[in-house]
Amino acid sequence: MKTMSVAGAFWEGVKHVFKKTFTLKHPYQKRELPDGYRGRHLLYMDRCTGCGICAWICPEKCITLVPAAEEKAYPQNPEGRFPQYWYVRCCFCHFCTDYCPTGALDYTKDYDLAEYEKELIIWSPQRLSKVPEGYEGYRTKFHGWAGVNHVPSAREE
Amino acid sequence: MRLAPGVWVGSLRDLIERVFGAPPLKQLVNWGRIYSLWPVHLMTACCGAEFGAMMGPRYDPERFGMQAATGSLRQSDVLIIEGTVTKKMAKRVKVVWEQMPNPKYAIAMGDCACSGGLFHDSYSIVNEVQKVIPIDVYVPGCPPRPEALLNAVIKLREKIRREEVYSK
Amino acid sequence: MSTLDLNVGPQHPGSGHMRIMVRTDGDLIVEATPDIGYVHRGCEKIAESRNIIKNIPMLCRPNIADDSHLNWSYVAPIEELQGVEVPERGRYIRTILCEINRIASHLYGMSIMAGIFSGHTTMYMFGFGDRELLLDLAEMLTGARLTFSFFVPGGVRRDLPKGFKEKLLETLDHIERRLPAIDRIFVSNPVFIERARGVGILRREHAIRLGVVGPVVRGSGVRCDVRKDAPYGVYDNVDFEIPALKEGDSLSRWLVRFEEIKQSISILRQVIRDIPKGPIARKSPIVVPKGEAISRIESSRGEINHYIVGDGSDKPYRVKMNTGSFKNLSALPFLLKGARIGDMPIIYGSLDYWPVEADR
Amino acid sequence: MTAEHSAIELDIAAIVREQLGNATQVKVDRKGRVSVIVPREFARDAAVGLQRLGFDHAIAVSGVDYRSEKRIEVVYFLSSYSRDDLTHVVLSLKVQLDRENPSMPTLTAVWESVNFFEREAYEMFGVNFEGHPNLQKLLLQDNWDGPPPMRKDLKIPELA
Repeated sequence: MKTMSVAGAFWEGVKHVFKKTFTLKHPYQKRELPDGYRGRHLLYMDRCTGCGICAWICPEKCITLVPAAEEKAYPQNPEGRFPQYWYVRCCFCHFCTDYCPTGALDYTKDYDLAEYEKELIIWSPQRLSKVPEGYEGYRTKFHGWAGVNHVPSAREE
Repeated sequence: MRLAPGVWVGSLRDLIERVFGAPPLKQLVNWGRIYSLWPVHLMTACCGAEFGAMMGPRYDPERFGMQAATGSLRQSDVLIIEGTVTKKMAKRVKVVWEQMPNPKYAIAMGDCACSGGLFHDSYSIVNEVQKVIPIDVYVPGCPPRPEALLNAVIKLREKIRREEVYSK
Repeated sequence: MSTLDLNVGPQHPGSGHMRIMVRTDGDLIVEATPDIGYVHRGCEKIAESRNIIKNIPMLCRPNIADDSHLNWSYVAPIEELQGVEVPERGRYIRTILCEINRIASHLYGMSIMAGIFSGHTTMYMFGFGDRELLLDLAEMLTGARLTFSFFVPGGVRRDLPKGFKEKLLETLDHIERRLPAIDRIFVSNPVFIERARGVGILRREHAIRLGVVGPVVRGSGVRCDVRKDAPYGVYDNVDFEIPALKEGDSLSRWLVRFEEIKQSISILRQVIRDIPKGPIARKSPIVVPKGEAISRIESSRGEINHYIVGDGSDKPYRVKMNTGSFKNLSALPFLLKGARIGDMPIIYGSLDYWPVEADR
Repeated sequence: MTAEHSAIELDIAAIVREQLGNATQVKVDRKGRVSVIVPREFARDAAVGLQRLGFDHAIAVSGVDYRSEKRIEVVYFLSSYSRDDLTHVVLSLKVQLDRENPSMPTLTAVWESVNFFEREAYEMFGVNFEGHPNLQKLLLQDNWDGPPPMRKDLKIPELA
C-alpha cells in the first residue's frame, strides 16, 4: 500500500514531463497584464491643477509638488506645480489616482523601475507624462471608489 | 613591481590578477560569474513572498543560473534584502554580509529596503539599507513583481559583465 | 546532565526570520525560547499619526500573503464606529477576494512547508504554480498581485471586471483538478506522512489553554471558526463546513488546511452564483468617531482582531492588531519542548507562522 | 439595550454583576460584545470568576494610553472555545491603572494565553505585571532607551 502511494507520487511528478511548460521565458516573453493594473502613474499635464490632494493622501510622502521645468504654460495650473514621484517610496496603492478630482493621474502597466542609483528613481512630471507603449486609457474603464467617497474640500495638512 | 627590466618580483597573486584581469580571460571569468549567481534567502520582511514567487515555476531564475536558495551563506554570491531592515536586524544583516565570500553583490528589494517606504517614520527601522551594506541595484515596488525582481537580476548581470575581475 | 544552548536563526532558510534559542540535551530539546521582533516595524504607532485612509496600505503589509483579511479586519471597526453599512454587493466582493486569498495563502504555506522545511521541491513548484493563477484573479479584480489595499471604509474600490466570473470558475475548476495531484504528491505521500505524523502533538485541552487559533486549534479537535461563530460578510448566507481533526499533530494541521481549500472553492462557487447587483460602496467620512470597537475576522492563519479607539479626529487614537501568528506563537515553545532537533522544521512549519504578522 | 441582544449577553452581565458586586461596571455594548470595568485590586478575582464562567482564552490584550485622563487601561479580550453558546461573545475586561506607575497582578496563572500579550504590553506601555513568569523585552531592539513606544509621549518625527 505504502509502496503504491510512493509510486503514485512519483508518477504524478513524471507526468509533468509531458505537459506544456508553465515557465515564461521572461525577458523575451511577457505576460499580458490585466487592464487596471496598478503600475507606475501617468500624469496628464494638461489636466493637473496642482491642487496637491495627491500629496495629501499619499501615505508615505512620496509625492512632492515641483515647478515643472517647461516653457509651455498650462492655463488650468497657474502656479505651474506638478506632482513628482519618488518611486522608492511609492507603494502603488493608487489612492492618489482615485482621489484626483480632475482625473489627471492614471494607471499604467509599467512596473520595471529598477536602477543602479537611487537618485535615478525620482520621476519628474515630464517623465511621468510620457505615455507608455500600447496605452489606451485604462482609467475610463474603472470608476474609482473615490467617486462615492468624501474628498475634503479644503486640504487639512 | 618591476625592479629591473625583465625581472618579476611581484607575488604570484599579482601575476594571476594581471592575467585574469586582461580582456579575453576577463570575459570568461565574468561570464562564469554571471551564470552562477546564488542568492541568500534573507527574508527580512514581507517581500520574501515575492522572492518565493520568483523562485517558483512561472519565472524560474534557474534559467539564469540562479539556484534556489540553498541556505548556506558561504557559497552564495548575491544578497537580496527582501524588505524592511529593522534596527534589531541591521546588525545581523551585516554579519550575514560579512560571512559571504567575495565577489558579492547586493540587491535592495522593495521600498522599505530602499528608503523606508510605508514605515519611513517608524521608531524601529533602518530607512536606508545602503548605510548598512553597499547596494548594487535598487528595485522599487511594494512588493516588486517577480518580473521586476528578475529584471533587476538581469541589470545586475549587465553590471557584472562590465566589471573588473578584481575590483572587489 | 549537561545541556547545550543553540541559536537557530535569525537567518534561516524558513520563511521570515525569528530566533529560537534552544537548549538541548543530546538531540532532545529541553527548552525553546522564541526571540521575535526582528520585523517589528511599529505599525501601531505609525497608525496613530496618519488618517484612516492612509493607514490602509500600511496596516495590510504585516501579512501580504493574507492581505485582504487584515484589510477587512481594519476597516470593520471603523465602519462599526461610523455606523456605515457596506452594501450587499460590496460584501460579496469582499468575500470573494478573501476566499481567493485564503486558498492562495494555504498553497503558499504548503509550498514553504514542503519545499523548505521538508525538502520536497516538487510540491514547492506545484503550490507556487497554482498560486500564480489565483494571484492572476486577484490582480484582475484589484490591480495588484499581493498588496490589494482594496477594502475602504464603506465598501470596496472596484467592481468586478468584465469576464471575471468566467475566469474565476475556470480557475476553480483547474484548482479542483489539481487537488488530487497535490494530495498524491504531498499530503498523502508516505514520505511526508512519516515525517509529520505524531510530531508536535497539541492536545485539545492544551490548545484551548494556550489560546491558539485557526487551523492549529482546528487540527486539535476544536471545531471553531469565526465565519460560523460570529458570521461577518456573507458567510451566514453560504453553506460550508469547518474541517477539524482530533489528532493534533503536524500532519492534521496540514490536512485541515488542505480541507479548507476545498471548502473555500465551494464557498466561492456559491458566492459568485448569488452575487446581487447594486452599489459597491457607500459614502463614509474620513473620521473615527468617539468610541471603541473590535473586529473578528477569520484569516487563513486564524482569528485576527483590530481594536480601534477613536477620539473624533481623522486619525485613530489607538489601533491594536492581534494577528493569528502572534497567538499561535505561544504554542511553539510548548510543542518544541521534548521534541527532537530534526523535527523542529516540521513543527515550526506546521504552525504556518508568518513572522512579519507576529511582529507587526 | 435593544431587543436584538440575545439573552446570553444579559445573562453574563447579570452573573458578573452578582459575583463582583458594586466595584465593577458591566455593560452590554451590542450583540456579542460585553465590557467589564474593574479596579486594579479586583482584577484577579474577576479573572477567576470569568474563567469559571467559561471564558477559557484571551484573544487579545491591549493597552491604551489615555494621556489627558492620566490613566492607562489594559483591556483583556476574552472568548470561549469550550462553551458553544459563548463562542460569538467577546468580553472585554478593562483594568484601569495609574499612568505614572502602572502595575497590576498578572493574569497568566488564570489564562496561559496572555503570556506574550502581557509581555508586549509591558514593553509598549511600561505596565508592570506583578508575578509574571518571564517579564522581558519581546519586540524592541536590544538597546532601546526611549520611553515605552506606544505611550503618547513618543512622538513620531516628521521626515521629509
